[in-house]
Amino acid sequence: MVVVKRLGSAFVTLLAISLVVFVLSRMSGDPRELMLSEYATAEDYELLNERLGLDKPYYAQYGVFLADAVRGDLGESIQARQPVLTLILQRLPGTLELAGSAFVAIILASVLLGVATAVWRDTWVETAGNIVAVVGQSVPAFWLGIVLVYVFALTLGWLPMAGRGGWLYLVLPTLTIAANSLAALTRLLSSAMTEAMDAEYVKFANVKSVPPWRVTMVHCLKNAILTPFTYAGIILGQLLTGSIIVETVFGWPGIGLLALQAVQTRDYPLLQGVVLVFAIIYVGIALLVDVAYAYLDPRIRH
Amino acid sequence: MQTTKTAPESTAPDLPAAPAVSLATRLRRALRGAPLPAVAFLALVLGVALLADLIVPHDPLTGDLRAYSLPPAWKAGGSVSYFLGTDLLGRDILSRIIMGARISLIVAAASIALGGVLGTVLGLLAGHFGGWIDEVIMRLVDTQLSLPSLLVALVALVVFGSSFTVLVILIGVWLWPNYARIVRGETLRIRRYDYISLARIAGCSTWRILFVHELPGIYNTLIVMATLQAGWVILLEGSLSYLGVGVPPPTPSWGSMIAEGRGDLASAWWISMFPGLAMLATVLSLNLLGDWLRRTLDPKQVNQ
Amino acid sequence: MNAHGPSPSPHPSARRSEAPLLEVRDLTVEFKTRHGEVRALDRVSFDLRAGETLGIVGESGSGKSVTARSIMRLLPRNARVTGGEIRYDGRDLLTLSDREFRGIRGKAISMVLQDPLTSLNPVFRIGWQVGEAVTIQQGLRGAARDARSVDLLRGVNIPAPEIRLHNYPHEMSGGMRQRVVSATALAGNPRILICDEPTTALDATIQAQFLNLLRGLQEAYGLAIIFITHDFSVVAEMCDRVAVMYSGQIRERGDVFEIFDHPAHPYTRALLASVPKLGETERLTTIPGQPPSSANKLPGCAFAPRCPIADSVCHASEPPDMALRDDHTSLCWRAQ
Amino acid sequence: MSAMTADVPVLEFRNASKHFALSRDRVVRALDGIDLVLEAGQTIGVVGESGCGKTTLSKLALMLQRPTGGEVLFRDMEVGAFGREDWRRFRTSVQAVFQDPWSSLNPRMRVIDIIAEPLVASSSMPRVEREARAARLMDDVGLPRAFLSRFPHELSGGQRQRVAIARALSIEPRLIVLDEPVSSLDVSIRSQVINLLKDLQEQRGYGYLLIGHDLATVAYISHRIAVMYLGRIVEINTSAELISDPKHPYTQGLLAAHLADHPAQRGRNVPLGGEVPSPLSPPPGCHFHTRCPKAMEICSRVEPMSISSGAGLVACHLYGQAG
Repeated sequence: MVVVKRLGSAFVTLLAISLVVFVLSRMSGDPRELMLSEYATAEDYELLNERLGLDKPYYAQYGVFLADAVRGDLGESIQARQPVLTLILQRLPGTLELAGSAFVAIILASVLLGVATAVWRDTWVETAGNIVAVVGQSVPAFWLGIVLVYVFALTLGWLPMAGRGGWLYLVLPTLTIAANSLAALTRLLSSAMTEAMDAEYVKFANVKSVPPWRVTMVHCLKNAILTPFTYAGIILGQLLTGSIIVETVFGWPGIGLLALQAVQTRDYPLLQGVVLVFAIIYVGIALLVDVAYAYLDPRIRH
Repeated sequence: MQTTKTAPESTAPDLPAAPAVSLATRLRRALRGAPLPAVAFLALVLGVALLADLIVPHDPLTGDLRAYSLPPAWKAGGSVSYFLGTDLLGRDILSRIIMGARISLIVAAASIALGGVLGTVLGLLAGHFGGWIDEVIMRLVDTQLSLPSLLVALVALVVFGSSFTVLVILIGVWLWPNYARIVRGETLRIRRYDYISLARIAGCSTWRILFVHELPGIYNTLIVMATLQAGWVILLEGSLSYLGVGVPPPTPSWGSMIAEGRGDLASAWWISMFPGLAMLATVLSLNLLGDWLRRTLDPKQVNQ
Repeated sequence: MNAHGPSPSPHPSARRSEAPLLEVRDLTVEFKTRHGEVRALDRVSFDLRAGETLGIVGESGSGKSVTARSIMRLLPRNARVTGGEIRYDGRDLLTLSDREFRGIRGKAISMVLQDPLTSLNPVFRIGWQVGEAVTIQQGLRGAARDARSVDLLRGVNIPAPEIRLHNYPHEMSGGMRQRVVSATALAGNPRILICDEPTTALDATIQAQFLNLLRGLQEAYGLAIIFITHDFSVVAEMCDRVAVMYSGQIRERGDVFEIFDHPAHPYTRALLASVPKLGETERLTTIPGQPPSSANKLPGCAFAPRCPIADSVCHASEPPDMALRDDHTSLCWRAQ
Repeated sequence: MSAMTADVPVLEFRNASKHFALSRDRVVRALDGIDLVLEAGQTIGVVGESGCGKTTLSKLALMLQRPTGGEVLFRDMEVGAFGREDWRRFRTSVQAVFQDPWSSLNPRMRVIDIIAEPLVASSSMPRVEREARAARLMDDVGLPRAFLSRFPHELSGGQRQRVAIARALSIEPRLIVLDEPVSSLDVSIRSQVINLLKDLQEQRGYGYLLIGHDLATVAYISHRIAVMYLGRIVEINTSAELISDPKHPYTQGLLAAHLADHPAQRGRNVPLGGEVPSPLSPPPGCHFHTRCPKAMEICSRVEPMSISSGAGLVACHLYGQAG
């Protein structure tokens, strides 16, 4: 029941996004200006008009746009003269690699930090964890990237400065993209853990003489993980959009960089495609998270 | 129970009014545990931003080409006149940071005012009336939250051209769903209190219930949110400016300053470094202040 | 309603002659608050004998729950035991390490908390939670553990226990949940069960059922029970002896009949007279004023500001514990 | 004050029902066919366990919710026919005091504004007069006038409940709905509030609709008691008769669940077995038959009618034949 309802709303969201994308692209002016050279004739314009379907009313154009998108035809890039989908698929692995490694890093580090700060409340561990979290939340990612490059690549020469390659290339971009979300998730988990550790069921677990590590890592963590879990979708989304900035800083060949190039060259079909692909990934993740949450929390399973 | 309430509940003795407390004591009590360095730094940033025109040592927009790429004063070759050095066009970095502070704060204040008012009103209505009004508003919120916002903003800024107004509207529209969601949740929480039912029983109008009983209950939440979001908006404006679609040049913005220095990191690290530090310190202070406000104004504590 | 507790450990009859099972002496607990150190328990002393039920009565803030929780080491982080002894089986429990204490908790002394909704973990099945106690307390695993869990649930009269094991707490009613909590608390065959207001969240008929069940369990397991409550009628129904608490101190202690028939402390007397009795219509006695705040302690007896018979001595200095008949003591200058 | 004819009840429930639809096929029957008359100057107590519908009953009495069946009448007038003036009259005739004094006072208002709010909302009394009235009300409920400028968090639970009572009195209502007014208070404070409520009624002739779960407290305050089970009134009678001679097996069960007042009485009663079934799927016939020790074959089929018994009414097949 929940799943069906969620699927429906995901579908509506995607429709809404496609509409936003379509409207924005039509508001951007006459796409023919960008596609044709200065020397094009009026006939060329007419021809293109027909080919792009611009002579039809807007709703029909939107219908065509949707139907094409469903078939995987996102149009052709103005700059590269290649199908948009091909360009995106080329760059997708790069972004997924980065987002994936960042996601793993975020989950591991935030669980570690969140649990540690809650367990060692009122000690230096909590203070240190809080400092890491609040600084991580406040640092501008693009600037952090630059500082990391300056320190670890330019000054110390330990890590490569830019580009994609082995795992060494991943370290700095991962750190950069993870910083903000890591901090946010740590804080959430820390307060959820703190709350769980003060709950009555923890006292009752103590009555049963459950060993302390088990109280923390089983009884509390399974409850505490539910709150931040709802944010996992948002964080994955942030990682995707964060990739635009981080890929720019590190010259990382992913969709983010592609998007920025499309912005700079005003390559609308490409931009449209990128936004749509991002949106699909976004909505898909949100859906997965919701379903998983419903599975994890017995109280909302019905 | 004693064990769940750490502080014993305030039991007023049957005495006339509480003893008079001096203003200084009240202030000291109110500020207990406040992050004073953060507050002081924010006051400094605010003062500098207000007086920017009067205190900049150099013209932030036009540079002295003879003095390009000067290192900060304490480095070899630095000049005391250009305390934090100059950029590639010979513009004084300190002066540009000062002007940038003004831009950051104005963008933050304006867009939060826009998004905050919009979100608060819609959230209040959704929470108070429920039903289809709630349904429609919350669908809008969900849809917008599942948009890849940064990308949409990029597209919109390209389409409409970047200007200060477009930037503020865009960020404001970006923010409202957060406010709407939280205000709705808070309104629903407050509506469960008996004093709302009792207000209806007393014959209060809907208007009075909304604005006398429900809205004041969420002021604290709004203050905390606005503080925390101010930091976030500054980061956001920085990102957009860094990507070249934020505040249009030549107006100095911290984000675009960082971007300008990116290519010359090896030779002139200070061009990117100092605006970034300014940004970090400002956002950090806002976050510390917001956390403290959250702890002291926590509505749960107000109500218990 | 009889409890079929599996393998009830037989405790010999002689209820009153034995040495006390649990001796609490001068237990003092302090809370660190924004207003400084607050004394939540002040030299609390009582005994618990095998097989008997001791009621600890008091209003919120009187320290009755703190007493229970300090015996079980469940005090909040800002609380500290600053003095006294808790002797069980000749050992002072306060000197045990946490690891040693885990050998006592659940096995020798167990507890049922106030709210059955929050004392069960919402994200684990009932079977998991009962089974965990069985594994820890008795080392059983697999099928043996499940069988024992079913026995325990059956022992608290839960219908169809095999099916109930697969439920989550939110799928059960409050009364059923409190039975699950009790079954879990009994997994280690404890000799002492502390009940911290276990029926406050329950409806009247469910409360009556639960108290009945508890009596059955007491017979079957030979339990000694400490019953924490604010309700004198629960005391009348359940307890052999009573301790009345007010602002962190035991004001009066004695046999339940003695307390109901000859209450010596003015607080006890007033409290008993202020509760409406079924079918009676005469005007209720009131206790003027408010329960005290432990933050600002005045000299003298803490009840003096509300006491109808307080005199200058009461306001000036703290009363001693006056021994009256037999077991009956009262912390009052003017106890009769 | 407008003159009110003594024989017209303030409020009357006529076969009133309240059903909540959770989804298409899941309906909670919170109230089912309630007949109840609330007279000015009288106290009716309503007892029952959680889920019996007593809170919904209070919401209907306060017109916070409308019945889905039957009618609720205010001085012989149906709510649907209310004009603006009728609403004003209703709001100045019926007030409420709720269980939780933390929740019933707006933490951001001072005591004086809390007490005077009903006057602000439904009368045009000048400010000075309002504040003088608030001060007099403080005397009436036994609070020092100095508390008028305080905020709720500066008061204890008992004091807050007195403020809530003063607020309810501010417009001199005819009927006050008391929804568990003492159950969240400390034991030593309860009797203060109970006595205050009784004194006020004696002096001013307020009518009370008292919702409660503790039979002894409800019986102590009320003239008549209605016993509810799963949305229906199963028995209604004068307090004295209901306590001394309960007719309905559920009333008998509730009395049996009442704990001893003295240790000599302990263990005298066999408690009722089972639990209240879900109001989503109440048992057919008499809702109580699943727990009733005296259930007969007819009970699971036919819903019993209310028939008079002594000074009251009882809905039970045991008394059907006797007529």
